[in-house]
Amino acid sequence: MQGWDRNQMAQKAALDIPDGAYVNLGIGIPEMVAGFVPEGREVIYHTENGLLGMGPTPANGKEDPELINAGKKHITAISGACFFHHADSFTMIRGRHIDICVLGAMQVSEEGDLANWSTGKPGTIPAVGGAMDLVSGVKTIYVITQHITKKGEPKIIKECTFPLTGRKIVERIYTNLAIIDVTKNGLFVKEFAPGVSYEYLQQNTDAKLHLYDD
Amino acid sequence: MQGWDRNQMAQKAALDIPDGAYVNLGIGIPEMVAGFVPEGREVIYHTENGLLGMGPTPANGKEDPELINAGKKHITAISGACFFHHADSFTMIRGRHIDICVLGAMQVSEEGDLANWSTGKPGTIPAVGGAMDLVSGVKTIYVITQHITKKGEPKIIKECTFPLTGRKIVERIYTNLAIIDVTKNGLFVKEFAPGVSYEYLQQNTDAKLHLYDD
Amino acid sequence: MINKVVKSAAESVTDIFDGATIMIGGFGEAGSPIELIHALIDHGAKNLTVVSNNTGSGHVGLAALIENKQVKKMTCSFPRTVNSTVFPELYHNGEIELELVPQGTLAERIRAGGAGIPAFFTPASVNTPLAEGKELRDFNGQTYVMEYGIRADYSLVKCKAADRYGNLIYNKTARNFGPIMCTAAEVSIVQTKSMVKLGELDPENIVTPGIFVKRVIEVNNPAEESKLVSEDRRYPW
Amino acid sequence: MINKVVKSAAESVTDIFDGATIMIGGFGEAGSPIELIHALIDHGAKNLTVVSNNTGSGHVGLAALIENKQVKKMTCSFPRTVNSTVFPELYHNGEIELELVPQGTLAERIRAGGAGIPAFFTPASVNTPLAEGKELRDFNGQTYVMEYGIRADYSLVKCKAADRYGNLIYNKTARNFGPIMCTAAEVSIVQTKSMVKLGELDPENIVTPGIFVKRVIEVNNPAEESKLVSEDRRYPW
Repeated sequence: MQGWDRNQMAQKAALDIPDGAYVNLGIGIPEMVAGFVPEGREVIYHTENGLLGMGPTPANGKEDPELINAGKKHITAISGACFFHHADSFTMIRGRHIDICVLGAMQVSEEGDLANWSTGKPGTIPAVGGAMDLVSGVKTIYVITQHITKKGEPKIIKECTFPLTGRKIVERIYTNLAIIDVTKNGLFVKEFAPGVSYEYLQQNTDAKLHLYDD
Repeated sequence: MQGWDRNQMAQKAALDIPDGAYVNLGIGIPEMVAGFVPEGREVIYHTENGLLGMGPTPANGKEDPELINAGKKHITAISGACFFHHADSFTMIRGRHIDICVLGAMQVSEEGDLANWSTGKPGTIPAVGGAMDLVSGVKTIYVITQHITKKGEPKIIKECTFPLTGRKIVERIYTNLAIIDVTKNGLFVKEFAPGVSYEYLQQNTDAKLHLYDD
Repeated sequence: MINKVVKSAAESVTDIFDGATIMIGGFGEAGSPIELIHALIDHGAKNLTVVSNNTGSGHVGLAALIENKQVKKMTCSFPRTVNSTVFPELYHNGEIELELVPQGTLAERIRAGGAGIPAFFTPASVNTPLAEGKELRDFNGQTYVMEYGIRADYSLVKCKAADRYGNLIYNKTARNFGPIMCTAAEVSIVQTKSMVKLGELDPENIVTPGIFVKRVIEVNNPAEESKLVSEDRRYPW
Repeated sequence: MINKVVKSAAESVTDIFDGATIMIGGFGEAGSPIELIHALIDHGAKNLTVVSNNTGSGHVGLAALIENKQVKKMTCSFPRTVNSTVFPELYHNGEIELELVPQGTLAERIRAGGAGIPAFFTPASVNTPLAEGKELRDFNGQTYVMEYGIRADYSLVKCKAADRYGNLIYNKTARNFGPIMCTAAEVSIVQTKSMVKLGELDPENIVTPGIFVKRVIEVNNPAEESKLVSEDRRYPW
């Protein structure tokens, strides 16, 4: 059971980004979201290394090693963009000026806890980057992730077993199988991927899933 | 007994400002110091309302209402100057980046406490401006003041009776009668104004004055 | 589409509510958004808490707002200046509250509010009456006082040029509190001497990124406070 | 006369002492002062504590400094990146310490150090292992963790243009940590792509005021780290 592919997952999240939003996109599937925002919506992308108004990947040969995003990839700057230093960049994040952040996840709990920076296993080198600042400062946190791990283990679970990035901060989860809202009353399925049944989804989820029409 | 006049007091302080210093000058006699710095010394003046590289008063008719100093007087900017906002300006002050601040005083204690913002009398409107930030952040604090008040009361005293601006922060006092160093061992007279005797100076000072050759 | 341009100063302040906290830019007359303040006088919101370095001069701008009895409390560093008579009179009569804050602490509190920092420590005011009743703490052998970040419902700011995203540049020492006040308010309202097309401001030189600005109003020929004061003008005219 | 220009990178780092704390600008290769780092390798100071967002790539620049066993401890937010093998190896062998700090907290700690703020509160890392053992405190119903300002003995920074006062401008996202690191060090050492005459930089557009800079070295054609890494170059050459 595949459900949506990566492009479709990104597209689903993109539909929820309103006109005029200030958005920070994480590395991986999250950064694909920008490519699917419907026409007619003007969205401003923030990258925490110091640019508001990130544009698409530059043409081959037009890369500038001093114009990169938080994932260290070459980018461009749109008309109306601006550059700033790191303290000002995290003023935007911590000060609740950014509307939406879309992040990847290793685990999400039914209360909206997120673990996405470390497995906590001895011997691994922890690396956190801006993830903790983003989840504690951005107004709305969306997660995009495969529904289960490559080994088949559920990633949406009652309680995270990996070290947390932040507690009670995820608002919505886009997976290859469904879109799930994190609410005070638990996880609610907002949309099923084609061919995915409630039973199948629940089997692959280690936390109770509710339906809105319950 | 007059001793030095205001220009001479400013000139005495100016001699102690070394080449390359970053300096903040208070309102009144302190701001006159800039006019007396010996030629050949390049000194950069900071004004806390957002300019590093303050130049002299503009020519008549050349005033810009948006180019003023902390005393709200019209100024100019030198070549190599830069503008910045208030938080950055006080980063310079609080972060110990400014070398010297020259301030006026209502009272200075023998331990180097300074009172220069309020008499503390009921009914007066207190106004502090940047004085407390300056005395707690600038590396070296100099005071320029008349030695006694208009009523003839000493301003250099054992303990300040007015509310403090800062404690143990004044390094040197330039008055119309003398230059006095504030040291751990008390007040030491560095220089007498012409015609001023030790006895006369001590009579007009409410704290013990020492001589360096004691 | 993002377009933060509002047609008039009046329209830009219409939702300011009684009891709001309002930051007002400017140091003396430099950077004071006089047309926005006058629009707020016309609008009439009352019981305001105003955060601004000074209390205005003469009977225009911030002084006129205070004179019009719209301000319950001033948070500032220097409430008296030359030609400042309105605030002192109301203060002596007990008709306005004053929270006196050292200038650098005021700037840092505003910056902290905008940056999501609820509190920080500063050496300024330790051993003075302005630290009385506040939490003190030693770090590396020196004593500091804890101060809180400030946020506001609105900021009124003046700048030199703006685009439709709300990107701003300022003019000389009129920059002062504008950039930090824009970060610290739910709604930042900015009057600009000129509107420019998107892309005209060099992305390396933008001082206030548009994310911190909600509304922009073009005021091509702003009044000069000092001229109005010397002519003894009063607002409302 | 004020003239902060130093003739060579070698001369600029000659007083860096064993055990010094050094901030090194850059986010990935953007803004990394590679010539200054190589001069520090030649100089040989040891037991350094380095504050930098990453740990370098390949075997040049910061990675080479680490590989040369000059670094006792790294304070950073993201110690592994593509092509980053030097730090992981030493870390696994217990030959280098790591203080992991969230990126925004790292930036704010540096900014606080430069601004004379000994400590502040942030929401980032609360409820995570990175807040363990740290002081927590509630403000307005939310929990924050107290973090300390950081200062350094030296900062090594790269910029686009500088004048003899040490006024700086940067290039695009190479700005990143440069401006705040210049404020937080006793001695800030800056390599610039070009020296310009005093007055050539517009006073409205200067990003780092010269007061924060002690030494400036012109490096017209700085090496590109990613090119050196792709060519598998190693420093010392």
